[in-house]
Amino acid sequence: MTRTRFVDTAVEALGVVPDGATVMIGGFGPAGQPVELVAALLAQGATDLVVVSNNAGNGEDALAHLIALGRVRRIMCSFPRQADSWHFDAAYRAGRIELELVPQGNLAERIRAAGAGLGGFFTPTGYGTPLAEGKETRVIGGVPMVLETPIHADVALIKAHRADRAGNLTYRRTARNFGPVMAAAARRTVVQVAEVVPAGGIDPETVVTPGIYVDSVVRLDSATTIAGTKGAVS
Amino acid sequence: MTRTRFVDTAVEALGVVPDGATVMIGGFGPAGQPVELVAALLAQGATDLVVVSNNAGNGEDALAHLIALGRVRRIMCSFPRQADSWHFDAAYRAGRIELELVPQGNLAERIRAAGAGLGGFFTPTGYGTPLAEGKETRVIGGVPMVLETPIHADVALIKAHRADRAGNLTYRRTARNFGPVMAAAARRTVVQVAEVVPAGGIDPETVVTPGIYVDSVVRLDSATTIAGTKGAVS
Amino acid sequence: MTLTRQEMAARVARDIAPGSYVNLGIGLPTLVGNHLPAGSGITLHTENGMLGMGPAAVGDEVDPELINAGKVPVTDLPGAAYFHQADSFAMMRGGHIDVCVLGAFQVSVHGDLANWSTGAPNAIPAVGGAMDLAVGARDTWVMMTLLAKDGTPKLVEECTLPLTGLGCVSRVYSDLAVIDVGPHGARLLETFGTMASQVEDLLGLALTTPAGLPQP
Amino acid sequence: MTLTRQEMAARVARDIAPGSYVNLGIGLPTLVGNHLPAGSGITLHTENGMLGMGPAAVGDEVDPELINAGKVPVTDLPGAAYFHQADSFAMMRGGHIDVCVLGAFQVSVHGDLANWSTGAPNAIPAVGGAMDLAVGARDTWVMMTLLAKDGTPKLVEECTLPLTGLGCVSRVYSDLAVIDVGPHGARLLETFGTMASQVEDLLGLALTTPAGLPQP
Repeated sequence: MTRTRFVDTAVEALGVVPDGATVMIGGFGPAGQPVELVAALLAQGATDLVVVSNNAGNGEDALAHLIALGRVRRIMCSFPRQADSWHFDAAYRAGRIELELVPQGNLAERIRAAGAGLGGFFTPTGYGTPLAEGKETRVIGGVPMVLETPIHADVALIKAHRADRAGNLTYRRTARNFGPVMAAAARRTVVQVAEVVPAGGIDPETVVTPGIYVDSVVRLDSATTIAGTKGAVS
Repeated sequence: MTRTRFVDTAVEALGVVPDGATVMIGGFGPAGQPVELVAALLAQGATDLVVVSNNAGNGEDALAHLIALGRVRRIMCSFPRQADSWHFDAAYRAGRIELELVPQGNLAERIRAAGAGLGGFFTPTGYGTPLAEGKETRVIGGVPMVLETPIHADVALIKAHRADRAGNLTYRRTARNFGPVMAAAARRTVVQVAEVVPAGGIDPETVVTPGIYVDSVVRLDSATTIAGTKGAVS
Repeated sequence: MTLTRQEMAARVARDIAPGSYVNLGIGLPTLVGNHLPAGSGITLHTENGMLGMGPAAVGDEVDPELINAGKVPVTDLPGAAYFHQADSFAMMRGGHIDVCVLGAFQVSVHGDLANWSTGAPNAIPAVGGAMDLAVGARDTWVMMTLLAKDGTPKLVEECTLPLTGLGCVSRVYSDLAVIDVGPHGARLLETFGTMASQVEDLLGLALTTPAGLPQP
Repeated sequence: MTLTRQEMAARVARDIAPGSYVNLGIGLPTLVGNHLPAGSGITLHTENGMLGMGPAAVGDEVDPELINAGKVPVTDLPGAAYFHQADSFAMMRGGHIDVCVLGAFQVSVHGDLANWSTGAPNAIPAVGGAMDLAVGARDTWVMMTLLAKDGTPKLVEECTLPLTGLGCVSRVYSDLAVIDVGPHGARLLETFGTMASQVEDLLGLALTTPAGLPQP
């Protein structure tokens, strides 16, 4: 039908990510983390990566390992520090990873701006704080604002809940988080889902990410487990 | 439950619109036109209005009459000229109405920016054309862009399909058009729907406009007619 | 023979890759929809808020809440999706649509487009989504007769009518020829029922004409 | 008596108007949720993407895909809605949330807020949604003990820690007092188990103290 490819494994879905690529990774905490796709990226071998993600790895997950192995040159995220972010913490303290700390709403809006073909936007968030240092500012309607720029990516790794054969996606609950904006901001979007249905199997009124933003889809049993049985995620 | 008021008539839903108010009116062609709410505005009497709407009235509809009566000082829209826009055409030729012509995507994005609390954005649309004359420009990533500003409103008049008692809305097909962005950009949002269901009667995954953006709702049989029986709109 | 409107539409359709996402402008470009091969997996976008637009609605299919950008009742196909105006134009502006086919009053050899205003002093202006469509798609093609009804060329050195966008058009499909336009000027790709030199004469322009171009 | 954490939460809850849309920050402010009266029609927003958040999930309710901004499993109430991050922060930044209650390291008498970084040289930075929440809501309130564990005042003339936002806080709810802050400086509204002069002494600040303020 459309261009979206449906494949059998996370490795096939991921395809080749070149060294130096910018990779967006969906998820907020455990919700919406494309665990198996990030594991495929770990296996695939790309290095010198720029990662855009709300967090910077938890415990021994694949993103944490990518960082521990020195394969992430730079990370843009809002909340790297967590109780179990020891691999990021160590890399950061050793100066082995660059961090661009971005307020969460600016992160989401900058990613959206990329997908929407905008060149930047003025936002009140962050004005007067260390995170706006060196950025262009102006007062608009009496409110001081900061100019923020779009964040594009080469590849986005997303976890959704259901895909139809046209590539349309729906999500589950707060696992939606960064998926829809990242899917639109990347040149290539790779999605893991729990369920695949025929084209038309998703009510067109309820599509969250239209198939135009989706390049490859893999259905994963683990995703089914995560979505279907409660408490299955560590 | 929440603050959204459910009332019995379009007039009650509309409430008082002061002279000089900026009023957004949803709809693209016949789809999503809040016909009865605009009629209530006509009856209510406000004048010196600024109207933000994709079109500028059709035939003898209420918006056309507002314009014919000289009650619209200024209109911001993308497509005023239509086969049956004679009231607008006459007012415009006579210099009785100011027109700010805005490319449709810029109109939508400027309305979204208002709802999202942004101060403006750079867009490639319109660069080098008469509609960008006098606007700030800059080249971003090799692409010349224009700075566009948010469009706020005092009141938005929207037609949706279904509301739950928490004020959440869904739309029907291409009648969704400007509803979601206008609902967020106005200080007060007034909605006509074909159907009202209890809170929880809309799957939370499928809500298009959350109730936080909805101030008053009226269920109208005519809306039911428009949505339910085909071809009922002139 | 020069091409009819339907033949022009078929010629455009032939160049759209299977699986493409396509927006067809109001008027002449709408005809392209009739010539997309079944099973091509081409998905139509309409900027008033949907992907997966089907053919014009007939009879009982007509629903005033399901229309295209020209306000004509249409249908939706399995796998369709609805979205609001900001999302729809984000999709367009963000470069996600592969091909947009537009009508035009004038196109310049550099790819400038004029298709929203005749510039008549007493005209009521209306732009709609024209400017967004012109700059948004990966490829913006124009489909038009090469000459206006009064015989004036519509492919010109510089547009004289109010612009829709600068350097946004990459190719012109016309009744007489297919011509690439852009930073390096106009390049003739194909002619219909006429010779390259005749096209140049009609336009009053010198066109790059590849050696291998078939002549009638 | 000075207020306990739960009493502070109850005091904040009392000032939230029925029907309000509210975001409760991670930590102390989360307790406010326990004190919202049934039938108040107050709707909770969590910036990771929902309105209509219910209480923490217990037992079988736990779903790793339904969490709050503190990554704690929660529930949803009838009338809830899910949305993505850009829409969620548009809702916050656009001034649609009536009240946001945040914790703080320092608040200045002008309403400046410092709540994301202790400024320790070796600390791993993390900001999350703090800066967006601080500037977005119609009213941003801070809920904190008035003194740090080492006895230093947390309401100060000028913040010394890295800022979260400028002039964004309108009121501070603490264990010892409720104090308005803003362009005209700090104004004492209410004290708990202490006198106005004692609060001033502890803070080393002169506070505007309305004549009618009840003294213990």
